[in-house]
Amino acid sequence: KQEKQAADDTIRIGYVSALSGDTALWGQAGLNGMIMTAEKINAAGGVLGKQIEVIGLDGRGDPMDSVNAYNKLIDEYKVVAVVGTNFSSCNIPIAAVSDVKKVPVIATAASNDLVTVDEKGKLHPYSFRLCFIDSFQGGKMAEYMLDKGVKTAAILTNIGDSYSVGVSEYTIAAFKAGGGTIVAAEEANSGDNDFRAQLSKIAKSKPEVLFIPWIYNDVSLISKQARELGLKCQFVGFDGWDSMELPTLAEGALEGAVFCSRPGFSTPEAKAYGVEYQAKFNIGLEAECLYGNDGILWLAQVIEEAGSYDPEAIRAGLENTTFFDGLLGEMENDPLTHNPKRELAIFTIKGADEVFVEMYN
Amino acid sequence: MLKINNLHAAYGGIKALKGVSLEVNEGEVVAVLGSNGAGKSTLLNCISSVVKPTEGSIEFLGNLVPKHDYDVVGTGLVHVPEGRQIFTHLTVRDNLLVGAYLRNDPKGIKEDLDRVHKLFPRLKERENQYGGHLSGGEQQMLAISRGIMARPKLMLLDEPSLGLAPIIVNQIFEIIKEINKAGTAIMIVEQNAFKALSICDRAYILNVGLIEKTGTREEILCDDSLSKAYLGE
Amino acid sequence: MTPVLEIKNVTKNFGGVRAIDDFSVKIEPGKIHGLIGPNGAGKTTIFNNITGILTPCNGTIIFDEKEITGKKPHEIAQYGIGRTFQNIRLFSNLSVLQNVILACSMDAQYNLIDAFIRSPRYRRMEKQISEKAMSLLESVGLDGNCDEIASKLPYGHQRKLEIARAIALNPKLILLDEPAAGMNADESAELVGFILEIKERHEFTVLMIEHHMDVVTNLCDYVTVLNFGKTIASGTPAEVKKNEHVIEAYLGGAEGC
Amino acid sequence: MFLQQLVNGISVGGIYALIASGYALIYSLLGFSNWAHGEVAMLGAYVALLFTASLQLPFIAAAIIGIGGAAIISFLNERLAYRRIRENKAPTMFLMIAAMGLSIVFQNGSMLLFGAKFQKFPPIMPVSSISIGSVHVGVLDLLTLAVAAVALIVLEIVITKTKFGLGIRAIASNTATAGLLGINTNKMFALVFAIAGALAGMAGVLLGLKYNVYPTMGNIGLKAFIASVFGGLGSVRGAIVGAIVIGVTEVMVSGYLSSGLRDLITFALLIIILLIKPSGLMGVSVEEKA
Amino acid sequence: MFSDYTQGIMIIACINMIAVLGISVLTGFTRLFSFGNAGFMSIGAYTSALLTAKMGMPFIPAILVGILFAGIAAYLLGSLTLKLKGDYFLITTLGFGEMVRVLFNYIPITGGARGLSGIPKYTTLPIAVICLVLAVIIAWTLIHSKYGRNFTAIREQEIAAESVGIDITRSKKMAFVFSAMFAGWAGALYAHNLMFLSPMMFNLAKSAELTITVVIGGLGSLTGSIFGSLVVTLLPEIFRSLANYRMFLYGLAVVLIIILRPAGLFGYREFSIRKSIAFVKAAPGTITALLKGKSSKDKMEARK
Ligand SMILES: Nc1ncnc2c1ncn2[C@@H]1O[C@H](COP(=O)(O)OP(=O)(O)OP(=O)(O)O)[C@@H](O)[C@H]1O
Ligand SMILES: Nc1ncnc2c1ncn2[C@@H]1O[C@H](COP(=O)(O)OP(=O)(O)OP(=O)(O)O)[C@@H](O)[C@H]1O
Ligand SMILES: [Mg+2]
Ligand SMILES: [Mg+2]
Repeated sequence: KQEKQAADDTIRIGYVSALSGDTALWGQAGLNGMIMTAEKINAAGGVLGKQIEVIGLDGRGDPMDSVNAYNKLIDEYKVVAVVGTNFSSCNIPIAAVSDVKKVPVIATAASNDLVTVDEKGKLHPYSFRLCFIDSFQGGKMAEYMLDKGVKTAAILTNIGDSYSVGVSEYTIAAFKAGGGTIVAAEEANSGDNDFRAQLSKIAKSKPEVLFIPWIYNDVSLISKQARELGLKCQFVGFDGWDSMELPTLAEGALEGAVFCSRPGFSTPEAKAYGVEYQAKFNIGLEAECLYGNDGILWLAQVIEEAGSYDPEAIRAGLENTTFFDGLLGEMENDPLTHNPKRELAIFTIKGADEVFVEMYN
Repeated sequence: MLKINNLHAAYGGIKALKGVSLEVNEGEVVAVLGSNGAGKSTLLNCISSVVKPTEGSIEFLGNLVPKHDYDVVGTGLVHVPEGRQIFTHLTVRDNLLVGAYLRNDPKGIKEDLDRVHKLFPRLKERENQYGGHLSGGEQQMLAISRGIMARPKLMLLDEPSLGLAPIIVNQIFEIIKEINKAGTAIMIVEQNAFKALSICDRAYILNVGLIEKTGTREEILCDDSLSKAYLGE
Repeated sequence: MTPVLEIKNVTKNFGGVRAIDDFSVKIEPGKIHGLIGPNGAGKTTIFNNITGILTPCNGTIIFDEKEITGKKPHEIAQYGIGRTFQNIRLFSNLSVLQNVILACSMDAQYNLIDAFIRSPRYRRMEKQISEKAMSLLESVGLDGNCDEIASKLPYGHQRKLEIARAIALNPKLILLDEPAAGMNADESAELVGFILEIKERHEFTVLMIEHHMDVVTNLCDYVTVLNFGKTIASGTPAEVKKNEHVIEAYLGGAEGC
Repeated sequence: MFLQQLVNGISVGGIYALIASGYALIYSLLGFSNWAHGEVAMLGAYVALLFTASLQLPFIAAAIIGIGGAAIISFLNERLAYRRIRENKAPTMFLMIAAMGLSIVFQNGSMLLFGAKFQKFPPIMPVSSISIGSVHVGVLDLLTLAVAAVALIVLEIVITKTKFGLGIRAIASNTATAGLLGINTNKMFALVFAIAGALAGMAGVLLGLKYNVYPTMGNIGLKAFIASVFGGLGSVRGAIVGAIVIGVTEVMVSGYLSSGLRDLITFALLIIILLIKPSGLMGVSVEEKA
Repeated sequence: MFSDYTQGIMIIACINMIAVLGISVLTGFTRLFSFGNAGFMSIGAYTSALLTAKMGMPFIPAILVGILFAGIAAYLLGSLTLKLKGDYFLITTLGFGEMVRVLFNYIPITGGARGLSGIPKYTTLPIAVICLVLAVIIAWTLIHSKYGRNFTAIREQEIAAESVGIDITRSKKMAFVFSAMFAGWAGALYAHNLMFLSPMMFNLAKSAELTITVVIGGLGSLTGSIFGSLVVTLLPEIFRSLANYRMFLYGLAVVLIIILRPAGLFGYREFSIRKSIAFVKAAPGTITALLKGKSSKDKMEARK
C-alpha cells in the first residue's frame, strides 16, 4: 500500500462511475473531463501549491460496486473528496456510507432527492451534487408549458430509470396542479428500442405536447418513431437531452422541440471546451464531461478558499458555497438540502442546432 | 487389402492393444473373437480412426488410413459400431441416407435402399419413425443397413448379432455372407463365436490386447482349448 | 398361489403402431419367467409399462395384490419392482459403490433434520446402507471394483452392476432386459449360475427378456412368447421350443444360439 | 388503432425473427444456446458502419462487407472457442457459458474500440414510412420481414431437403457417428456458424438502420433466445413464428394494458405455453426410450 | 483490522458464496439450470428489507421470512415448470427472474426504479462470515445425505434414478427450493449491507453470473463453487483500476477458463489437503504435459 500513499505535494481526488458496461460512455466522459481540467489546474500551479491527482475507479453503475469503489478510494488511495456518480441508485447508498467515512462526495447527474437528504428528511452531511433535482426541473417544465398555453399533454416514462420516473412524477403533478390534463401517461423500459406501441396510443389521444424524460440516445429513437407514426405534437424534454448530437441523431424529427438544461449549455466557454475536448480525446463532448469539470473546479475553489484540503474543511466549504461559476452555469449550494440553486434555461432545436430561448424561473 | 502392423492403443494408462498385427484380403470374411474387454472394439475403432493408435500402422488398399474418422468412409471402409449408435432424432429413412452421405449416385442409393428394405422389411414398415423409438433389435438392423448404404469395400462389424432374435441372427449371418459375395470384404467382431466361425474364412483370437491365435476356420474349430473357451464346450 | 404380478389385457399404441395388443400374463412367485419374441415384439414396452415409464392405453397391471397401472416409476420401484435396461443405464460418472448406494435411498428412513444434526438414526442408517451396498457388490463379485468409475467397467461387469443396483431395492420382482446380450457362451453360462445364486439368496421373482435360448432354457421355469404384442405361445422352455409358431416367428430353423 | 398495433407488433417481431433464425440454426446443430449471437449481429453492424462512414463505400457494398464480417466472426467463435470446448468433450452447457463470456467480451471490446456512442448509418431511404389508410408501415420493417421470410424459406429447404441439412441433423443427433459415416463435422460446424453469422450480420445492419448502432444493441439477442424457445428449440420455423408471436404480444400488451407489465405478461404467456406444449410451439421432442 | 473497503469486499464474497452454493446444489449436483436466482435474491432482499425498514422487525426473523418467501416462490414455480426439460426449464426461470424484477419495479411499496432506501445496516463482516459458515455446513450435509445422493442420481441418469425409487420431481423441487432459499438468504444480507435496493440490481446478468461462477468452480464440487465465487468476486476487483478494460478482461477470463479447464477449476473433486499436496507435487509435470500437448496440437493444426 506504500506506493498508494499520496506524495506530499499532491492532492488526490477520486472519481467513481461506470467506466465499463453499457453506461460507460458517460462515466468515461466524466473522468475525461475531470482529468483534462485537473491538468489545466496543475499547469497553472495547482491548488495550494500542490498538484491534483485524479483517481478514477469503475463502479459499473452497480450500487454495491460503486460503494466499494468509494471505500477503496478513501481506504487505499487516501483521496480527500470524491466526484461521482451519475446514478442516483449508486449515490443513495454512497451517501449513507459517506456519513460514516466522512469524505465528501459530489454526485454529478444523480438527481434523486434522496441523494443528499434521507427519507426521514435528515441531511447527509458529506453528500453534494451538481445537477438539478427531479422535482425542480419536472415542476418547472410543466409550468413552462402551461405558461405557453398548453392544455393537454402526454408523457412517456422510462420506468426502469429512476431519473425518468422521478422527473415524470413531478411533471405530471405540476402539470395537473396548474390546470392541464395529462391525456396519456405511457411507460417503456430501459433497453427498449421500439416504442411504437406506446406512441400509437399517445397519437390516438392527440396531445398538444409529449414530455420525453429520457436520455438523448433514446430520445432520438422515440422522436423518429413518433413522426413515422404520424404523431405531430411538440416534443418537450429535460436535461437528459443535453447533447450536441441530438439534433443529428434525430434526423429532423425533433425540429421545434423544447427542452430545459443548465444555462451553460451553449455558452462560448462550453463550446470552446467541447472543441478542446474533441481534440484531446477524439470523441464528442458529453454533458458528463462538464459535470466532471465543474466537480473538480468546485473542489479546487473550496480548497483554495479554506486553505486546507482536509475532508472536513472541504465539506464545510462545499456546504457554504454561495457562488460557484462552472461550465454548467452559476450555482449556489443550499446548505439545508445540499442541492445546487441554479437557473433553468430553455432551449429549442432548429435544424442541427440547439438554440437558447430564455431563462425560466 | 487391410494390413495392420504392430498396433498399440491405450486409454489413459490402460493398454487396450499391445501389438496387434493382422490382415484382411480382398473378398474375405475375417472374424475377430475374444472375451469381454479383450480389445476387439478398440481394434475396430483404430481402423476407422476413432481411436488414435499409440504405435503401429494401418494400411488400407496400400495407403495409410486417413487421420480423421470422417475421411475414412471415402476410402471404402465403413465401420458399424458397437452399441448401434443410431441417430435417435432422425427418421429411419434419414438414418439410412446418412449412411450414403458421401455417395452421389441417386440411382444406386435408391437401389441400395430397396435392397436393405428387402433384407429387413421391418425397416420399411418403420420408415418414418424416429430411430430412437425403434426396439433394440430394430436399431441393430438399422445400424447394419446404414453400413450397407455406404457400399463399402470393407465393412467392419462390431457384434452385429447383439440383441437380435435367433431367427434374425441366422438371417444376419446369411446377409453378411451375401454382402460378402457381392464383393465386400468383412471383418466381424462377435461374441457369438459359433456363428461367426460358420461364415468366416479366417479368424483371429484376441486376448487382452494380443493376438493369441490365428488360422483358418477349420483350424480354429478343431482347436479344443479354443472351442471350450469361446464356444461353450 | 396368488401371482406376484398379473398383467390383464394391456394394450399400448405409439401413434399408429400397436406395440402391445391385449396382452395378459401371470407371474408366479419364486419363479423365473422368460419373455421372448422377435425384435420389436413389444417385450421392452411391456417392461416399461410395468415400471411406469409408459402408461398402458388399456388394461390393468396388478403387483402384489395392488393395482399399479399408471403409477409413477419411483412409486413402482418402492413397491418392490427392480429392473435393468436393455441399453445399460448406470450412473456413469459415479463409482461402482456409489451406484449401489444411490439405489438404497429407500432404506434411509431419516429426514432433513436428522441429516443436519447427524442424529444417531442418520448415522445408523448411513452405516447400514454402506454395509448393504458392500455386501451386494460382494454377492455379484464386484467388491474388488467398488472405487472404479462405472462407465469404465467392461460390459459384462456393467450388467452385473445393474443387477446389483436393482437388488438394492429389496425387490419382490426383478425385470431383466437381455442380461446376456453381448456375452459369449462361456460368460452366458456363468450368468445363468449367477442369477440362480442371487435369486436364492435374495428371494425374488424374475421376469426376463432374453434372446440367448440356451440361457432361457437353463434358467426359465416358464416362458411366454410374444409376437406383434400378442402372446403366441407359452409353457416350459422345452414346450415352446417345439411350438411351430415359435419356430416360425422366432427361432428359425436352427434352434438355440 | 388495432391494425396499427398489429403492424407495429409484426414489425417488432420481424427483427426478433431475423436474429432468432440464426440462433435456431446453431441450436439445431449443437444443441446449445449461442448467447453471443446478438453480439455477432452488433459486430456486423459496426463493420458495415465502418465501411460506409469512414471509407465512404456505398451502403449496399458496406452492408455486404458487414454481413461477411459477421460470418467470419461467427466462424472464428466456433474455430477458436467452441471447437476446443467440443474437443474437450465438455457438456453442452459449457458452450453456453463460453458464449456468455464471449458476449461480455464483444460488448465491452466494441465499447473500447468504437466507444459507447449511438452511431448512425447515413440515410438510405427517401421515405421511412408509407401510409395505408390510417396505418403507418415502416419501409425498413417491410424489408426486415421480407429478409426474415426469405431466410426462413431458404433455411427450411436447406435443412429438411438437402444433403447438407441431413448432415446437420445427423451431427446434431450424434456427432461421433456422423463422423464415422463420413460427414466432415468440423467443416459442417464452420459452415453453419458462418451461415448463422451472415444471418446475424444481416439482422445487425437492419437493426442499425432502424435503431442506430451501439455496443449493447446485441442485447436484443435475448429476445431472440426467448423467441426460439417459444417456437421450439432448433426449429427455424418455430423460431420465426415465436418471434412474431412475442413481438405482437409485447406490442399489444403495451398498447392495451400496460408497458410496465409488458415483460411480466409476455413471460407469463411464455410459461403458460410451455406448460401446455413443453417443447415449444413447433419443437419436437424425441423422448428417450428406456 | 480490515479497512472498510476490504471488509466490504469480504462481505460481498460471503454473500455471493451463499447464493452460489445454492446454484451449486442445483446445477452442479442436480444438473438443473436457473437464470432466475437473482429473482429469488430480490425476493429475499425486498421482503426482509421491507420488514426491517418499514416495520422495524429485527434482523434475524426478517432474514428468515425473506428466505421463506423465496422458498415459497420457488416451490410454486417449480411445481409448474420442473417437468420441462433443459433450456425450456431454463427459460422459465429466466422469465421468472425478469417477472419478479418487473413486478418490483411496478408495485409502489418497493419504490420502483427509484429504489428502496433507509434499510438499516445490519450485515457486518462477522454476521456475513457466520452466515457463510452456516450455509456451507447446511449445503455440505445436504449433499452428503440421501437427498444429495438423489440429486446426483438425477444428474447422472434420470430414468435409472426413477427406477431405483427416487421421486425425481420431488428431488428436483427440493434442489430448486433449496437454491432459491440460499439466494433469498444472500439477498437479505445484501439488502442490509448496501442499505439500498433497486430492482435493476437483480437482473439477468446477476443470475448468469451465479451460474458462470459454479461452472468455473467445477460442477459437482462445493469447494469448487466456493473457490469459483472467490475468483469471480476478486477478478473484477483486481481489474477495477483498469477501468474500461475491466469487463472485457473478465469476459475473456471466463472464456479462457472454460476452454483451458474444461472441468472447471475443481471438476467433480472436493478440495482436500491430501490431494492438493499431491497436486502441487505433480503440478510441474502437468504443466509441461499441458504445454507439450498444446504445442503438438498446434503443430497438427499447422500441418493441415
Ligand atoms: N473409453 C474408454 N476409456 C477407458 N477404458 C476403456 C474405454 N473403452 C474401452 N476401455 C478399456 O479397454 C479395454 C478394451 O476394451 P474394448 O471395448 O476394446 O473390448 P472388447 O473386446 O470390445 O469388449 P466387449 O466384448 O465388452 O465389447 C477394456 O479393458 C476396457 O475397459
Ligand atoms: N416411443 C415409441 N414410439 C413409436 N414406436 C415405438 C416406441 N417405442 C417402441 N416402439 C415400437 O414398438 C415396438 C415394440 O418395441 P419394443 O422395444 O418393446 O420391442 P422389443 O420386443 O423389446 O424388441 P427387441 O427385442 O428388439 O428389443 C417396436 O416395433 C418399436 O418400433
Ligand atoms: Mg466391444
Ligand atoms: Mg427390447
